[in-house]
Amino acid sequence: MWLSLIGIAALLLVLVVACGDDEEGEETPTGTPAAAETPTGDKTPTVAGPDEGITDTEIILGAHFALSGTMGAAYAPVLDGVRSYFKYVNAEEGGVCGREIVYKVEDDQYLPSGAVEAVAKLLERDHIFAMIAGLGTAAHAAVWDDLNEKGIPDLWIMSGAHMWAADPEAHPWSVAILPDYYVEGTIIGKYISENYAGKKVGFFGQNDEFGEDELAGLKNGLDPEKNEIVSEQTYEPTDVSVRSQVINLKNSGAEVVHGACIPPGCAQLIKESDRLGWHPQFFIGYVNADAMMFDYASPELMEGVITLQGNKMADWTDDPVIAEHHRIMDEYGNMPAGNFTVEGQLVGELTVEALRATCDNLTRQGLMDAVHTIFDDYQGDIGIPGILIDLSEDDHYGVEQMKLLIAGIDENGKGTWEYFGDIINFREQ
Amino acid sequence: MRLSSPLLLRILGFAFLAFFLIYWLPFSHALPDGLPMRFGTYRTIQASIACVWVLVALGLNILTGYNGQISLGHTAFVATGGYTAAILMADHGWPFWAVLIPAAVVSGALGLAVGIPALRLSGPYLAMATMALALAAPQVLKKYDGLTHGTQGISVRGDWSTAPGFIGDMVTQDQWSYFVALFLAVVMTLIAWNVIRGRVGRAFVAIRDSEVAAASMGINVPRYKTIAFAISAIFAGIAGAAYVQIVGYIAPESFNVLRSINFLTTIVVGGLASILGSILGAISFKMVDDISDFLPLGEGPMAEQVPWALYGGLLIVVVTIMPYGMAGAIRRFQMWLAFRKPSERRVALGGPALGIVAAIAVSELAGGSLGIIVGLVVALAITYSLWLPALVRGATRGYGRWVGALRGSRGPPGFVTSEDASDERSDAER
Amino acid sequence: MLAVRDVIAAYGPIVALHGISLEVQEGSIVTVLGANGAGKSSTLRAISGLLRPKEGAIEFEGRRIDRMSAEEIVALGISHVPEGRQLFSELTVLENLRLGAYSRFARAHGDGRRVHREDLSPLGRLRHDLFHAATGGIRDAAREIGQYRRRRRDFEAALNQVFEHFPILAERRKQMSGTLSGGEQQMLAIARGLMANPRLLLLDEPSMGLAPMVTQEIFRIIETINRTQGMTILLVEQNASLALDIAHRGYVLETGRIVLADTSENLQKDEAVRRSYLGY
Amino acid sequence: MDELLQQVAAGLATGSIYGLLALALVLIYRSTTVINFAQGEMAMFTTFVAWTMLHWGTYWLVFILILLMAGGLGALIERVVIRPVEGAPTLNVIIVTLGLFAIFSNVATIVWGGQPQAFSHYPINDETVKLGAVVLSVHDLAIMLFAALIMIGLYVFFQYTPLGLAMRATAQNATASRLMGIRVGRMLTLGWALSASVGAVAGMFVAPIVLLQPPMMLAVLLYAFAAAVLGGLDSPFGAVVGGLIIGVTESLVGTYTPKEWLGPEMALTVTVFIIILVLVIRPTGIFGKRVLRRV
Repeated sequence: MWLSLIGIAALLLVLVVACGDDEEGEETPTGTPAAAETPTGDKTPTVAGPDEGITDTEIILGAHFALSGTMGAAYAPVLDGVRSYFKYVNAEEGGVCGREIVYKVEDDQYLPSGAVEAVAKLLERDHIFAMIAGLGTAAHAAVWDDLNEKGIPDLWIMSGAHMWAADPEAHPWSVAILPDYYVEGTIIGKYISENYAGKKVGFFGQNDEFGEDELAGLKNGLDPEKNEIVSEQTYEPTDVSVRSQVINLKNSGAEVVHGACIPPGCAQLIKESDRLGWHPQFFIGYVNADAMMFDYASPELMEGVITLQGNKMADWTDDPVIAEHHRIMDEYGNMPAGNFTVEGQLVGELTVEALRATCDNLTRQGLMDAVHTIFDDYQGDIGIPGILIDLSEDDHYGVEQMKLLIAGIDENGKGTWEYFGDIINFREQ
Repeated sequence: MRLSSPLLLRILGFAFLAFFLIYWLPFSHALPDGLPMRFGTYRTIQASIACVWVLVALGLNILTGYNGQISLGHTAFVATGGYTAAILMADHGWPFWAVLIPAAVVSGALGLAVGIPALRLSGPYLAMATMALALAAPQVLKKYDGLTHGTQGISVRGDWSTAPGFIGDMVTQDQWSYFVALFLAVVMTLIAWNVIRGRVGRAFVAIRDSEVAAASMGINVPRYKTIAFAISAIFAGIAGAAYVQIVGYIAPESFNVLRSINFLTTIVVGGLASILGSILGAISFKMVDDISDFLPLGEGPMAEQVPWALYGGLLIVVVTIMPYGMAGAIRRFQMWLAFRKPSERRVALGGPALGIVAAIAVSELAGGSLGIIVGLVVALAITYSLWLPALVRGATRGYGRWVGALRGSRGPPGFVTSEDASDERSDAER
Repeated sequence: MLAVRDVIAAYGPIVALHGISLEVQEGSIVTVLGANGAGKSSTLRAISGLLRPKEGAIEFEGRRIDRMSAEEIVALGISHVPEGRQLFSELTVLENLRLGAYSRFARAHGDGRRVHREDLSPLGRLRHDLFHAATGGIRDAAREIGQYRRRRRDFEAALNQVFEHFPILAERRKQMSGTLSGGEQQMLAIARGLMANPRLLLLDEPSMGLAPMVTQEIFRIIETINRTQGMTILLVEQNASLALDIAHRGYVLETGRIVLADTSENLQKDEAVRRSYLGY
Repeated sequence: MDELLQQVAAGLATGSIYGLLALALVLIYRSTTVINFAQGEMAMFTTFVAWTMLHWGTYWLVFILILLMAGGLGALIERVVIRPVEGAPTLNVIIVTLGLFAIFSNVATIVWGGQPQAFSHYPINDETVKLGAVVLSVHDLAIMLFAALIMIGLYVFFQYTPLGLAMRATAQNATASRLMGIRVGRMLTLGWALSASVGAVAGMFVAPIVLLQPPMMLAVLLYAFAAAVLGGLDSPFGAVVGGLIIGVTESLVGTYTPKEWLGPEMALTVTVFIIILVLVIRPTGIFGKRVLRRV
């Protein structure tokens, strides 16, 4: 028995060694103790010390991200886009405010508990200044209260759930970047009622908050006089086949279908309906606005499918910004350029812009103030002209404007996404 | 009373453990500057979650290790306990201490309900049936969202979960959660101990070894098998409540089937039918997260995959060279020790104990991680000089098995088993 | 034909055989007598390769077999009918018999071409191991297919011969072997052993758990097989009087050692044997 | 009626995928009584290799090469990592397969990245066949054909060939098998090799449907496990039938149960509970052998 105890003790000692870098952190002069190190940090939400995460040479930023686990690796390109852009800024623009950007990313395996651990590690060990692009709805939901209580800027949340920016007063430190799924559903609903009045609508959605928000939005956007939802089908992201759902959609007589699905699911939706010889008008969520879709389902099948996006497409290599993005990814990145890496660069650019505006007052509050002030109808390089980002104290939605995209085929038989119609403002929905 | 050296060591061990768990681990920031404290919030949270896994592993080990019933559905029980706790706390304003009993009861009731059909199943059939629970749990939680808040999840923050009164002024929320989890882990370990040592535990083991023989001894086999499920689920339910207290949020995605399967890995690696094994398995499983800290992997997008690939390899090696888990390896070492001369034994045990004390002392005096490393090196040097022959023998033995297996059909499976088993048994008899 | 010399064998730390020596002449029935746990079964296991001797030598027709695997030994012509019969209870009688004949065909491709791993250089061994790992199953399969026709003919012949000895098995050929009576199971076990067309048959307690009438029937058949086919038989038995009746020679084992060795007539007359094993 | 037929056909098409991988699981279970949790990941891995090879080879050539390579991989795995734990408790072997799971899924992500890939160059995909109201693609028919062929092939192999008989014998009684001259180790290796090959077929057919990505076989594996258990773990026939039952059940539950409290969201849940119900009535699956218990 006592031997067992010593065994446990020895094991725990390994833990001691495992956190060797804690001391390194403590040895680095970090100025005044920060909120994370205040004993009663939970009782009174103290504003962070000005220097936490900022040294003479570095600005330390962090993120929790699903890097391993079953679903994780699919989103890695976003992260690689952010990271490559920061590397590029450090190497070619001399960093920000005379400091290098250090971007620390901790794996959360897409789990809430993993995110809690990851954030604790980032705050305490890496002494991050701000959270940039934390990924995943459930994972981020477990940590954002904590970040807000501690006063850590929680910028560009990588999830389109409705809640992030719904109440900026309750969560003043959290800023969303991805368009709201609910709003997306609304926009598509309105578009359907305007252009496909009288047609029956089918809904195909992932069985989680993504599908749920989109469906609620769709119902909100559809004009009940003009269109009726005849079938609501859900699928699990892990489903092997969605044919059963597609048959039900077809049999319901739907003529227009909105798919709240991620690329593999959407590709199946489109392929299966083709097999059934059924070709309704498809709308799919903006996560699918990527050239990869033409690989997943052929350009011929994709033709006419409508989605939304606000960024320049990764295959517009004639555009100087995208050409530059390809160069950045080639030189600093580990992954090929795609729309996910473009999104990553957008996040990187916004971060750098905000930090530049904060140089005189490099504090967390200062960063938030900058975020609230400089992004006033801001036109970024990445967004297509007219797509403006607007943030303020009481508006924490990042990208709120998008344009419709329709899939077409170019003269080489390759699939392309073409923007059409007016810019749609999410805020007005 | 004369203090014999093993007793002294035992007291020292307990004292160290208590010091480590109660003072060293959580209180890094609550104390004045200058004291060399090693741990902070991150380790505290990690340790808290390790406590939760310890709770689950204890329960699963009672079911699988002691009663021989396999379960791949324990996340369903954890989720049941967690959701019961979260709903009562967030929607009905119950304090944490009050939700423990309902969490245990609801989860235990589900365990009972599962235990009855499980009576007819065994082996992979039972594994499948229980896995079905883990598969179904997220769907059920999402579908009936009136109670469970559906895909939104439940956020549990506020007065229900914070420390009462004056304690709240002394510790942070994370530390408080840790003490709660630690307390639960300790209490439930003692309860598990009692269950196993008692009449019920003996019945479990008898049923595992032979249902027919157990029945002929007058043991009500169906009753005890169902009880095992219920007890196991109670442990998982309490773990779920502790999880909610620590993470402050629960959602259908909080647990998945893979996590369920990992629980099984935990207890096999730790040691089946061993309380110590459950604890070791859960802690070491938590430590896998730290593999990446030790490896110079850089920042490549795939850097995170390397540790998990290594983890897979490690799993294979550990299970191969330690067929009875970490607890079994320790037992083996104890056997080995029993045949040493007393002087050697003292060094072999005193070495690590001394090293640990030295490590604490040096680090307190000198500060920094240097002290701990020096202390550990001393301890390891003294100890390994004695363990070395045994280690080498163990390692080559493992290698021999590998070579023998590679060679082809020389090592007949049936026979290697019985030979090895008898080897193992005779070790135990000594 | 078979010579066992000073064999020491152990299960882990428990030594079962403390230096056994015995000989079996071609065409004879030799019996090994002894109480439970004397090491009778272990002796047979050592011969058939299931228990590897720690020391000593076992020779079969002048060739060392104590380092060979069980599969190689059965291919040489030693068939072991194990204690407790060890039938494939969920297979039919016929399938059990087919399995009994399995080794005949393993033998066909002979030892001549087989490379002995131990003879190779370390590098050669590694290559050999890897090659086996990669191709073993495929080669076996190819061989099976190649020799199908001849196998079939040989098998039919062996089957007819076995059914002559055990006509009841012919009736029950489609039945699951687990559903046979104890005596029939024992017959099947022996028949399965015979299907390998062995030169030496090792029988481990054929009388175990059987009614006296059945036992006598089985012993009668054993004797017939020996007489008509000239089959060499090494018989381990607790029922000493029956065994000595049919055997030419006998050994008496006690706690892993041979304490007596003589012809069966002499053993039947021996005072100690009569007292301990024959009961009169 | 048409709707019912369509749903049943959809369920059969999906179910035969489960059945295919379930066949692979059954092959290993029969010889070692172990559920190989790495089965799906091995299939995923070989499919990625096939995808790489497709850049320079024709589909059917690659298909055959991959079957052979998968067989080699299975044999190698059995020899190198499974054999050393041969005599250990079953749970240990299962943990080893979980270790393999982690290795394959993470190595595949490292080598090929986590992004889904289109499994193109695929010759039997787009055509459809109409049977009344039911539409099936050539791909579906190919899966069903392969599932049936492999099932029948395995049945013939186990029932009528000496090697198959030897494998069955090995699974029942290893010691007695050695006494028959069967190289037990080789039978186990062969079992793993066959199983990996069958798994590879499943992988090749799943990839065009769900896109080629490291987690693609995870759900298939769980369904296949359920299918194998439902059919009875030692029966190849049961594996395929189990897969079909699960596929059809899921389709029908998603379509015909009341949307308010069940519906497609609960299809998986209802299906697994039906499986549990079947198991409670027949504890070793529909076609599984009753275990004879001796004291």
